[in-house]
Amino acid sequence: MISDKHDDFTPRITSFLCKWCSYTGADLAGTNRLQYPTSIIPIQVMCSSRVDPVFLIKAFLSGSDGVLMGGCHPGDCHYETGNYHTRRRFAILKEIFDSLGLESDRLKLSWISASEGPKFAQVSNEYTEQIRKMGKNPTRKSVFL
Amino acid sequence: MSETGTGKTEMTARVGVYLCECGPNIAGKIDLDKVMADILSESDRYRNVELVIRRYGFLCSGPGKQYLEDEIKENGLTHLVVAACSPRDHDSTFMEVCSRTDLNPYLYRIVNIREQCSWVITDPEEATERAATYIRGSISRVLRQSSLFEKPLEINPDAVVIGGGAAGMEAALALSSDLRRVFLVEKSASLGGGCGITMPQEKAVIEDPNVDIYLETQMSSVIGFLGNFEIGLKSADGKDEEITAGAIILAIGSDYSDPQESGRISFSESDEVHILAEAERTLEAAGDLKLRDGTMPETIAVVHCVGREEQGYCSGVCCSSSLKLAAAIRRLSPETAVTSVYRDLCLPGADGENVLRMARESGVELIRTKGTSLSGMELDLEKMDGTSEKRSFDMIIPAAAIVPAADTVSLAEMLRIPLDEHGFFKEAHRMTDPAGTTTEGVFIAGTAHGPMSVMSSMRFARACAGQVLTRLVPGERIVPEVKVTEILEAYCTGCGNCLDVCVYGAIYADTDRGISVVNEAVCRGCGNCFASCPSGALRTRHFTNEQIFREVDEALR
Amino acid sequence: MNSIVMKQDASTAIRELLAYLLSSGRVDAVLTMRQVPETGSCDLGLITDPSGMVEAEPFLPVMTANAGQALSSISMSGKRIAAVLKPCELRGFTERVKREQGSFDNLLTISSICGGVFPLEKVISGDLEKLVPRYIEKTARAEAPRGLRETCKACEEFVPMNADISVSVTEHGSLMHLHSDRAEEYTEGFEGERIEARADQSHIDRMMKSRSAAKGKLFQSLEKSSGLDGLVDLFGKCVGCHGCSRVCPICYCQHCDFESINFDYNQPYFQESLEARGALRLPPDTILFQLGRLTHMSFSCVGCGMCSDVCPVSIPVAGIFKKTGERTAGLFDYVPGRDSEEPIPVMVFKEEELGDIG
Amino acid sequence: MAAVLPVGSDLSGAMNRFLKTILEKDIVDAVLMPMKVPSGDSFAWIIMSDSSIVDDAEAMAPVMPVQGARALRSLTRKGEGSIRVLALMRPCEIRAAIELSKLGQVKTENLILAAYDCPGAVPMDSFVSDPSSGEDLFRKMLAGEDVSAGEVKPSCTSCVEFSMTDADLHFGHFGLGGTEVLLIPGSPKGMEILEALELPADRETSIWDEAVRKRREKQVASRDAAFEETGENIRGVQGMLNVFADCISCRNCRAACPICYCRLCHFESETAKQDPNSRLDSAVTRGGISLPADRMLFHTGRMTHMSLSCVSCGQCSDACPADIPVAQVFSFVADRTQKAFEYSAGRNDGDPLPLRSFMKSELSGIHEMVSDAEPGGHAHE
Repeated sequence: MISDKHDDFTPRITSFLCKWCSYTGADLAGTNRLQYPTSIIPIQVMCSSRVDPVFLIKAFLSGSDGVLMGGCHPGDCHYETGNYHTRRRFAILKEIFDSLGLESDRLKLSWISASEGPKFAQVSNEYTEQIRKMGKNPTRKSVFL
Repeated sequence: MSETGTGKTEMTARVGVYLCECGPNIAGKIDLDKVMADILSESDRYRNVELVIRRYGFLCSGPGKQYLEDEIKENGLTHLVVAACSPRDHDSTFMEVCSRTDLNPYLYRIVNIREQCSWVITDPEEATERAATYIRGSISRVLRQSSLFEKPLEINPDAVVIGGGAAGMEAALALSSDLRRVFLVEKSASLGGGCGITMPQEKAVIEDPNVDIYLETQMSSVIGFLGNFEIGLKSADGKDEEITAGAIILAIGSDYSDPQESGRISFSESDEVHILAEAERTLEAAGDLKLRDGTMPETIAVVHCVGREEQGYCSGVCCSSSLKLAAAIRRLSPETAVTSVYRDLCLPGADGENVLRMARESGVELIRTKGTSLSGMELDLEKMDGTSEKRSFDMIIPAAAIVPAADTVSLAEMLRIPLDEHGFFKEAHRMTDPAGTTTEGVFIAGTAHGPMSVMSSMRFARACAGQVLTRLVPGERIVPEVKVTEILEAYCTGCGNCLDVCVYGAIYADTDRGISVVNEAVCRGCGNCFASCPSGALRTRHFTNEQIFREVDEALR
Repeated sequence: MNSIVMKQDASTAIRELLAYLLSSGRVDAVLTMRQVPETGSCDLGLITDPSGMVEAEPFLPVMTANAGQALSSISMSGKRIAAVLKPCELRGFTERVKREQGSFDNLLTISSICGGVFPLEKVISGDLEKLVPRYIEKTARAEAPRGLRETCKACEEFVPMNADISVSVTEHGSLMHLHSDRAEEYTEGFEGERIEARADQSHIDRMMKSRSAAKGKLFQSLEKSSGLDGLVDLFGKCVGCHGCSRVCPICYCQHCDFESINFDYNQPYFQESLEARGALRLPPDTILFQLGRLTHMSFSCVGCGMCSDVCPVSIPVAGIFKKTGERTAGLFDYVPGRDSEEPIPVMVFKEEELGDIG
Repeated sequence: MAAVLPVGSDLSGAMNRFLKTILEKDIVDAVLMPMKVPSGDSFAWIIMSDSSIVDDAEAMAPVMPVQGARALRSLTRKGEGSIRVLALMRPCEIRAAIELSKLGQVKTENLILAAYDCPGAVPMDSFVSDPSSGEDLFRKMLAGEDVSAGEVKPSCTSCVEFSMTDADLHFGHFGLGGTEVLLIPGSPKGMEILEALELPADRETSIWDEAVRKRREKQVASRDAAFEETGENIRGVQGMLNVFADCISCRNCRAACPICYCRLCHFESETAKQDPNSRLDSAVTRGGISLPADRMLFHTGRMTHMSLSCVSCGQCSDACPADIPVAQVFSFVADRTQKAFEYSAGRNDGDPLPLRSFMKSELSGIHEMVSDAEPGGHAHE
């Protein structure tokens, strides 16, 4: 298991999860008792398209080591096309981060359906590991933000 | 209410936090007492808030619900947080409990400390810590929730069926009852639609006292939503009429592609070229196929797959009907030689092979070609062996492709529903809601949905009817979503972002006031519009920025 | 394309055209830069009386406000207006039209190959007298005048994209190019030889060369502002006046979400954040505002440079937004203000795109 | 009477040490003071609970990039936390904070407002363009040396509220030759601080009083001169138009103003926007109008909204990209409107905001005041 309590750094990954897919997928991971780290902090939203990129920025600047956004696979949005908009907004945000030299890897968009409990656990584990490698988000300590 | 130094009165909240042990499922992993202690120890972080925090065995059990109900009443709780399982399991259960008290169900939150905590986090200490964080998040979020009130709407159980073909009539019959009128609206002068044969339903529909048939009539306007549509009808003689209904079923059927569309087929008015559907109808009516001069044709060619390449799809049903027709002609006038010219035979289903056998047995000549072209009455057949042969026939019957009916586009715009890549009505979700559309209360039956057999058309018709029967029960009322979006007019610039991203057409532009307006009865509360508004002029109830920000703040303490 | 040869200098010619449009009743009002002879102060004038044309300075290299923004609401009056706009103003306006904040219906747009404008402080300090004459001769030679706005030096969109009438001034004379039926119709009967001609491409190429070079330099210079520290360095002195968004032609909100209650400090989170960091800046969310604004409008940024001009602490806002904007718009091959029919990238989507995301 | 804070080499440093001490001794939980920004060409308000950070801060900053009251507002608008914060600011910032507290924007219960003898501030634009000489200039100003008026924020050269305000604690240094600072308690809160530090307030303050009085005389004179000049300049509509001729309606003045606390300025809201057609009609009647329109409406309207609370801090001028003397005009008008109600913005004397109260007996001569008024003239004299 990845999350090791002796490791002094457990990342904090704010995770905006679509009620219809990723959140349910997370539940399924639970029902199957698939273990994943405490780093994942789920916040349920009705649709990934509800997540204003500013949410991600706010989480990032408030010291979230990673920000995960979980939505339905393209084409399967419970609200028809919401996640296509999500995808564009996210692409733009990443581009902004890159062009400003900010760590855009601290932002992650993942398509996890309601049936993909294992995928949710896997994404959580891998992303946590990736973030742990990146270290703490410097915004945690930054004063002049 | 409490007096403050300033002499102003401030709200005081009494937040109840109840932790469910769920047997060993939660209590076995999470140290609930520690969680309670942790949270109580910081109760001063909330201004003017009193916390009541308890644990209980199974809150979802009968006694558990009773306990919760009593607690809410006795402690005069203004907000409730239940830390238990996934909202998918028992959110509604505890909302139900709230509604038995004075506490508005939307001033309650469930925290998922089972599926997404005790079950997935191995280390008890971490799980305990995490549970506390989740609960804190929900406390600060619930404090920013506001009462929402469901407004049940009277519904109109009647249904409008657009299109009097096989699907339309089937749907009408399935729906009509003494408690529900059905308005069957047919554009042409007669029922029956495009399926070459007379349907047994036709008589039944005409005789059904609960079905009002409008011939030579079209839908000219529609406003409203599931349970309450106002539909404008326009008849051929220009008469306008308005009817009201709770649901709309689109069974407008389809058209056939023009055989000459493909360059490979050309003929003139005078030539004896009749598309499959016509031929079927004539045969059905007259019992035989005569030439225009009244004589019987000696040779007939049925040409399959006409227009398939242009349309980019196989209509799936024409091979079978072509062969059936060919066989029928042979049966009715054995002296006529019938040739079926095909490229690939598409005969799906258990019955497919029988159709082919019948055709063979009835002496239909089957010719497979790589391609066929027609000029006048002469077919140019590219044989499989590469050779080609020109043959003339007395009558040619091209099986044209099934294409969307002419009205499809205008109706789609009127009802704000999308079309698929081929121009047929698009279903709401190909898996979960194949008969519904993005506009609640509007359903699609038959070939309006895409090429399909008469049998499938009727199955879809019944599927639609089923939807209506379950959604619009006479005498019952429907509760529209209350977690919908509202617009803060003072901030709205009417830029139209929200209109563009809303697939439900729930937002309208009030050009007069230069702002956008939400039709709450249609809004599903996805919040996409919200994220599209840079002015913060929209607010999705129960998922406001403030609520979400507070939850994030707590998570990141 | 059909063009009108301008005998006198471009300003005079356009002044006459505008006067003609007014007196012939083809338009009800004219929007153009003005300069008050006495005080020398400049502003955007909405002129309805032909005699008012004497003060008009259609091509004054000054931008007191992005005219696209100023034109926004009056363009929806239903009255016919002729507007002289710099290319970035026209693009800004076009972006606003996409957001229902303006309309081309009753508008005749006149623009020109733009040599750039001088920063506001140069205008205020009254240096224009000396600057403008040199500006005119240099731009006629496709050379870059000194002292322009940083974003103007680096602007590669100096050729109007969707104007009804565009003006080109080169060594080979000055031309009025008529791009639309409306242009033909409105200029009908206006004095001047009609010829078949396009703007001198070599002139444009030479301009483009220096612009591209300057842009490279500008973006290079912004590299040091990269990363969190770089960003803090850049925006650290931001005073949070949000002037940049108020003068931005794209920021059309009457209420900026970043000034809403959602972004106020909340107890006790502020205290915890303070404990975590040992110190905190007040007012908060300086960087959040800048990043947030980028997500809202960068892909529509027309690089007009107003934001830098009004920044009380001289932060090169415009450069950063232009640099980032080119990338966010580039994701969707979107060119802000190119065409009012081109949908805003965040309002539409393609099912087959961005496969690598998520 | 006051307590004494010995000064070693530099004044500002001594005050830093003082603030560090009260943090270390947990007399307050946090202090709010200016700190140089990483780029080194400006200062920002930093609230600090970690005393080690105080060393990097600057008790008295040469510039005023953000009006301190705005910082306090952002901190306490939604109610203050449980921690006690000492804010060290310029007198005009303290006064603005007191105005905002009357408007419910700043909660002062857990705040200790500290001020110091303010020698004025360096204009933002000149400091940003050359920080080091800006700092030299400010050092001179602190030392009481003469600096040319042009180098200082105009509003500071005519500021008469540069010293003792209604702060809880005041750092007096004028006239003391930079050898010591007087800690003058202005309220029980201030007193508590001194007691907690066991600093007896036993020093009498006549030398300092005298120095302040002298400086005030000088300032009053230059203020009257400034008012005279401004009064002339803005005479009549044409006067206003001339003064604001270069206004580009960026509204930076409103945004920088500590008193303008609205989220959505009325003059930027839909309600204030003129219908496009009537806008064109007015253009037709005038032969032409200037865009963006309604500049006069905005400036005069803003006066009606905030001049009664204007503290003449000069932030508006500093933020103006067109170098319009907004501050001079506004403090000229504010002086008049406040006098009309015998109100002095930023005083903690329990006076209610004039527009939230009235006296039956007041303003009897109001009709004459209006009818006698000549454009920009001195109506009530």
